[in-house]
Amino acid sequence: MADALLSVEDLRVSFATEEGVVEAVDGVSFDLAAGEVLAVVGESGSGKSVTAMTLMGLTRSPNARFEGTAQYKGTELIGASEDELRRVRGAEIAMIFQDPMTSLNPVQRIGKQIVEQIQEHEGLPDQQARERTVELLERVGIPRARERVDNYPHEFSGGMRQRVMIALALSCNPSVLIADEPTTALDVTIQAQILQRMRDLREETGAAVILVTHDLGVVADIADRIAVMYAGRIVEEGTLDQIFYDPQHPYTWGLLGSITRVDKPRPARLPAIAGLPPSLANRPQGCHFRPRCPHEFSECSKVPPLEAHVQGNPEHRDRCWLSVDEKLAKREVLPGEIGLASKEHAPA
Amino acid sequence: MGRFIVRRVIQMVLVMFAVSVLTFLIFNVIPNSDPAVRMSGRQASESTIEAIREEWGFNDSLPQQYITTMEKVITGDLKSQFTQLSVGKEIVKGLPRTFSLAIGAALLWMFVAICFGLYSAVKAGKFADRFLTIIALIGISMPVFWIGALANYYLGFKLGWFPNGGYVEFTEDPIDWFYHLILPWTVLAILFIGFYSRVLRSNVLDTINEDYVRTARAKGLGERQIMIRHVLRNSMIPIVTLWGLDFGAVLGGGAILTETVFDLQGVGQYTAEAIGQLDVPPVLAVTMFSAFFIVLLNAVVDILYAYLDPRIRLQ
Amino acid sequence: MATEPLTEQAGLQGPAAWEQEAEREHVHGLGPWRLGLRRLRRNRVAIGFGVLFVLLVLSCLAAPLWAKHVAHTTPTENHLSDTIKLDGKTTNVVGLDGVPIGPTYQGEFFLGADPNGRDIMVRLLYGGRNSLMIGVVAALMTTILSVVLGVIAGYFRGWPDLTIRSLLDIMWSFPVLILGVALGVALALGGLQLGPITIGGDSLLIPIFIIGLVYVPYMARPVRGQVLALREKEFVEAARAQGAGPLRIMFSEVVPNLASTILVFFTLLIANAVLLESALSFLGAGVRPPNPSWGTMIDEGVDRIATAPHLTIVPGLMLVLTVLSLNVFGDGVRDALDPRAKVRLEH
Amino acid sequence: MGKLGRRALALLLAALSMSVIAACGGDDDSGDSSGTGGGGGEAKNGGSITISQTSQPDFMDPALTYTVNGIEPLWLVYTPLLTYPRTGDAEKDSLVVPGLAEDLPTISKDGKTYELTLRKGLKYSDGSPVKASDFEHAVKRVLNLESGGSAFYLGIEGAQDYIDADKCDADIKGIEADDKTGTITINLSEPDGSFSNVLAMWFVGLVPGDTPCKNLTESPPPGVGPYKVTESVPNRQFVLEKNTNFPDLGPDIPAGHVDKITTKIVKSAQRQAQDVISGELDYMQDPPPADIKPEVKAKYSDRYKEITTASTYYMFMNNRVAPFDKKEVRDAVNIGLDKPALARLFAGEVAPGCSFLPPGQPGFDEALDVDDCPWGNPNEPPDIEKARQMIKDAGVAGADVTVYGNNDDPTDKVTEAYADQLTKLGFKAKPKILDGGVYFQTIGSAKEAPQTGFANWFQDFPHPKNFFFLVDGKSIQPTNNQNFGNVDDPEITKGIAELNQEPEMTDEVAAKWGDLNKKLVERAWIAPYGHRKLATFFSERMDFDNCARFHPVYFNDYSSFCLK
Repeated sequence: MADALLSVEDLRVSFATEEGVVEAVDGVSFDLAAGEVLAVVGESGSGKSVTAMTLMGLTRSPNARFEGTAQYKGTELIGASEDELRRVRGAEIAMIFQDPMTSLNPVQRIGKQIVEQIQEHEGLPDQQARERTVELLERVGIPRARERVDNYPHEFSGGMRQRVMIALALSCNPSVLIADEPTTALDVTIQAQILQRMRDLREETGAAVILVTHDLGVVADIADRIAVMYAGRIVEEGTLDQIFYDPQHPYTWGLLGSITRVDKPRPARLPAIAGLPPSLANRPQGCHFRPRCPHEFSECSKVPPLEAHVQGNPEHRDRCWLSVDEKLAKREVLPGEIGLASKEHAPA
Repeated sequence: MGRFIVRRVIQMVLVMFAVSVLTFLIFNVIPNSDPAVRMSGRQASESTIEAIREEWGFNDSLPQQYITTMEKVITGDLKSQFTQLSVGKEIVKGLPRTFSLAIGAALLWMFVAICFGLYSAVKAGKFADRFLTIIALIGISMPVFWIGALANYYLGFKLGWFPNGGYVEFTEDPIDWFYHLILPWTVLAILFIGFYSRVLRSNVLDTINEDYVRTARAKGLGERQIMIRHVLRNSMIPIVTLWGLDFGAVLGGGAILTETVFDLQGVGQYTAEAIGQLDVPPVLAVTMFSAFFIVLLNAVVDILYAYLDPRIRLQ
Repeated sequence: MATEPLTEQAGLQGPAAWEQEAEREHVHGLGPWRLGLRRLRRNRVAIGFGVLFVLLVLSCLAAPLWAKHVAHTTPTENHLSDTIKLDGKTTNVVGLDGVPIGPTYQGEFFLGADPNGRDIMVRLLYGGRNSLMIGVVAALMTTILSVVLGVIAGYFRGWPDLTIRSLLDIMWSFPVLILGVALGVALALGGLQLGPITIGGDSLLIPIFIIGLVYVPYMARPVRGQVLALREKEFVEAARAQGAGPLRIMFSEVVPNLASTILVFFTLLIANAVLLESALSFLGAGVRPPNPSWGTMIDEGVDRIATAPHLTIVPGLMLVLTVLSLNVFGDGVRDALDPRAKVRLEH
Repeated sequence: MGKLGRRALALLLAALSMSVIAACGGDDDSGDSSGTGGGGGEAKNGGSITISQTSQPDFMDPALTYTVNGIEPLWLVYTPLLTYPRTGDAEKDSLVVPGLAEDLPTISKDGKTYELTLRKGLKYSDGSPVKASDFEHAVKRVLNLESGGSAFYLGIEGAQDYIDADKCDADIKGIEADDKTGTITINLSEPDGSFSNVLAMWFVGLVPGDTPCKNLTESPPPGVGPYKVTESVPNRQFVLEKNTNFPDLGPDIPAGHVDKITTKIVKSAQRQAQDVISGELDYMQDPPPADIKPEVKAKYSDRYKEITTASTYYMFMNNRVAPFDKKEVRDAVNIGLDKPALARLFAGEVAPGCSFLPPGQPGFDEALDVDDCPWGNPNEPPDIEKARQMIKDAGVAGADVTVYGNNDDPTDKVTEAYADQLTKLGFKAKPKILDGGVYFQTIGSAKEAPQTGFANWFQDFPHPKNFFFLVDGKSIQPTNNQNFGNVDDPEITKGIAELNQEPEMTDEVAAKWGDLNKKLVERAWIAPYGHRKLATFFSERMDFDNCARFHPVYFNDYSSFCLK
């Protein structure tokens, strides 16, 4: 896709640890178009956060090694110098972090933290930068922004702080916004508000968004496309509808199964994916999901390619050796079928 | 704020009371030696000794003696048993010296420790870091009086680069004052440099991994700005509090060894001599004075702390 | 005490900082020990200094062997009027103007003599025994007191905690060195009589007692913090649910989990106790003559620094090596076990 | 430096005082025997010098001071009725001469009444006139302030009543002074052969009659002397300046040479020696420490000398406590005591000897001290085997012995060496080192009952009485005992009592004191091992040859100091 805003190709990140070399990100590729919302979904340890951090050049361990490319508007991000990255960070690609409680400097006034970024990239005089900051805070829905701009982070609630983070991220009108689990640390009602706010802002600014989360439910009404990651690899990728209504990979089934749905009676026990994610250091050969997959067969000892399997949907790709029919059959006999829609809802 | 001050004053009084009682007990209960006999000289007659006992109140009960002594402390009337000089005046005389030693050393150790600690943290795991770590550990492993005596003799007397101890009043000759204090400052600072640079290094390393530093990086700030505005400032907070406490302790006569080795004749050396002579009043006064400074600096540190870290409010 | 609300919040002031860090600290089970050992083994520098410490201890323990078979003297025997043969020449051990002989690098007076004509090498080894003994026993005393106080305060909370914390706070505000020296001087004069027990003025127990007491607040507070965190852990809850009494919980559940903290503190405490001993001895409030210790030897040596610098330099170097080896090793142990407990002691 | 309470020599001599030197010992290493201004030149007048002391004088008040640090400067500020000449001739300088009195006292037959007359027209340094009654006031201050010197004046009739009255202006019955005629009459309750010496002590240097009865360290009163104190900041410095009102008291009591003497308190003796070497200080009151001395002797011998003082260093042996209750044991210790070894610990600053009376005291016998010493020549190694055998024969081998000593340098080392020597003689000896400030009081307590240990005495004045009270059976008391060994030889005790009655020190009396000394030594009541030497060390700019006058009673004489 030549018109992609951000194009990631075969990204690999590995860490040398005491237990040996760990491949945290193992050949991830995706494209992001302008204005699009891409959700990257997976359990913790699946490599989704590392991927997001790596794009910003924030994976700073001296033991890390990077391979592959990530082009932003033709600029290579992987291996770029600190100076090049600095120009991109905040200004072109901005990031919202998981924990708003710890992501703001506790001893600086929030206004100053935002002004700092504006001045870094745009060199505005103090007064103007401050005005912009107040506007931003108002835009993300902070009441009495003009007074609160001089408050310290601890004087805000969690949800308000995340709004501050969003204002901070948007302060230089970035083209790409990476949100790393932006709502995980917040309680449910606040989550909804924050997501709503992000959706509105995307409409207003037209920024592309990479939303990193472990919760498929969160992405249901904001994402355009979804990439499901497991143990460092993308195991399934497709549009929101494709993933939600026609999931191909057994791992995706599991994720979907763990969503509590309000439109169905609550089952006695929420189905969970059996077993634990593999330790990054000793992952199984072939399909990484193999040990936990109820449908494992001999073919699974080989690495499955990320390919389109569903007829007529070339952008819906997955890594599973099962044929489409087999998947269909097995998917339907899953107990409880929570999170899975029946076929008639599936798009043609 | 008002409540804070009241609490601190109560604490100060409590601690000073405890210190004074303990000091009083140490010298009046343990040694089994009669202070009147000590004071009377070698050839005194029994009547002279009895007169001294009467005059100084050694015949009173211990609690009564304590009360009498404390009355003298409060009215500034306390006298050394050994020299019969006013204890208050002697402390006041020693204070500028002790203060000169403390302030210079404190600034020195703070400055050097910041440089060492920051550099060590930035180079964590590299050769420079390991080298500085060993240097810091050597610093905290050296007895102050040993390195002081060696420096004083070799650098001061043998090579003549520095004065061989002693003190010159600042008002008399500021340059000579500075010159006389270089060695004592350095020697006193060595231990603290070792300790502070270790603490700062680990604080910086902790802070570098804080989420808000990642945020700062994500904002596109330069490495220098990040280090100074976000990392250093936050790592310094605990150091500043330690600094206040140590400064208080040194000011309150805690630099006994350095003062003695370099013959600075400050409060510490005065105390050392008084202890040797089992001279209760000066020791009593200095321990109280010292506790006073420690508690006072504690309070100052808390105020400073609240200023540096807005999450804290004085209660 | 009045400082509490502040320090609790800030968690960064004085010992309260470590207390809080310890509270935050992840509690190790058995696994981390093996991991720690492996990490420690990889830290060559720490292991090297650990070995050095063991060698220093062994050589000090071997003091009688050297004294008897090599130097043929005792640590207190004077040789004021003696002469020895040096390169075929007969030399006074102590000159007529009182200047003692320097290092001979032969069996007798290997490192020279002091003004009393005593063999420095022999005194150095015996002095090391005293210094190390005081260091280890004092550190042990501090550790036991701190653990007992910390566990009681942290486990029972309420008034025992309040009492113990107030006590520690007061100790914390004490001019420690001044009082230590005062106590040492006063006790040296008359000794101490505690009911039927009489401790002589020259007993090593006196410096041990002073040093052991002085460092208690530095260790008891972090221990208390850790116990506070531990008592909320599942395994303690479980033990409580099974009806275990507080004593059993404390000693079979809580204390073993403090092991890594205790180990790190103990190492560093020895180092600091040895240093403090030297400071007390230097001020005349530690080991009493003619017993040697490194501190008293430095003290005696400083008076002769111009004519016989080895009297000052040699015991000082031994002291630095010992303390350094303990500090480096302790540092390595801490890194390996990572219990973030920061030991900070004054001199 | 370093150790707490380690006062330098000056304070070590704490309760002491000074020396006479009649014949200057005889074994004076420095070769400079007289210390007089005999360098062939003239002493230059004028200029200021800076000197140093290790410790603050105990008091800067003549009635109170009792340490060298205070006496050395103050005896030049406060002249008593009687005094000692300052001529440089040691023999002459140890004889009492009239000071502010016109003449030596007229002593009544029974030796109890002393009559003196004040010189006419005397003025204090502040210009006010000196009155006869000022003498009584000076004595009152000594008694009222519980001075360490009050013991000397208790023999004056009514002195005890005066103390008991506890009022400064109460009357002392035994002193009558007439301001008009200047006559002063003193009545003693018992004759005291040393009372002229007592009248010459600095304690009773005259001060104005309105001087308050309190410690005046911070503002010393005016006096009559070659110098006056113009500044006194305790623990920092004090300044002596020439007293322009100093009257002419005759050629033997001269005025000073330099105009101003600033004395700095420098706690480190090493630093003082280094500063004298480098010229930052002109003179140090303490001898250079053992550490610096070899260098001083080697390089600066042209401005350094040592002189033996009238002092005795000895080991006391408590004959009321085992094992020293046996004479054979005390004999054995005297035989086995390694005196040359102990002298090394003083870095040669002790002249080995075995006489109790030191050189300079009437009755001193040089032969007894060295060549005819009954225990063997003190300059040679002892017969340890013989002593060991004697202790074995006495059946006390292996007995526990605690050896007392204090932490002044080098007393601690001496104590340790002595303990080791006793161990070599067959005892199990252990040193017990106490702080110098409490040492003598502790060993003077009957409760403590010390077995043996370090002791010394520097003369207060040149009269054997001043030494013999240390071994007088009558002076034994339960606390503050100065007779540490509880020596109570009936013959000696009786002899002391008789000789104390002698009003004049004739040759015959001196010989009788000498006999007592011999008996004391031969009967091994104590174990003397030598006499202390003191040193004079000047900076380069001082005129060492003409101006380093050493006084037998008061050591270095500041009034002789001059610049080149």
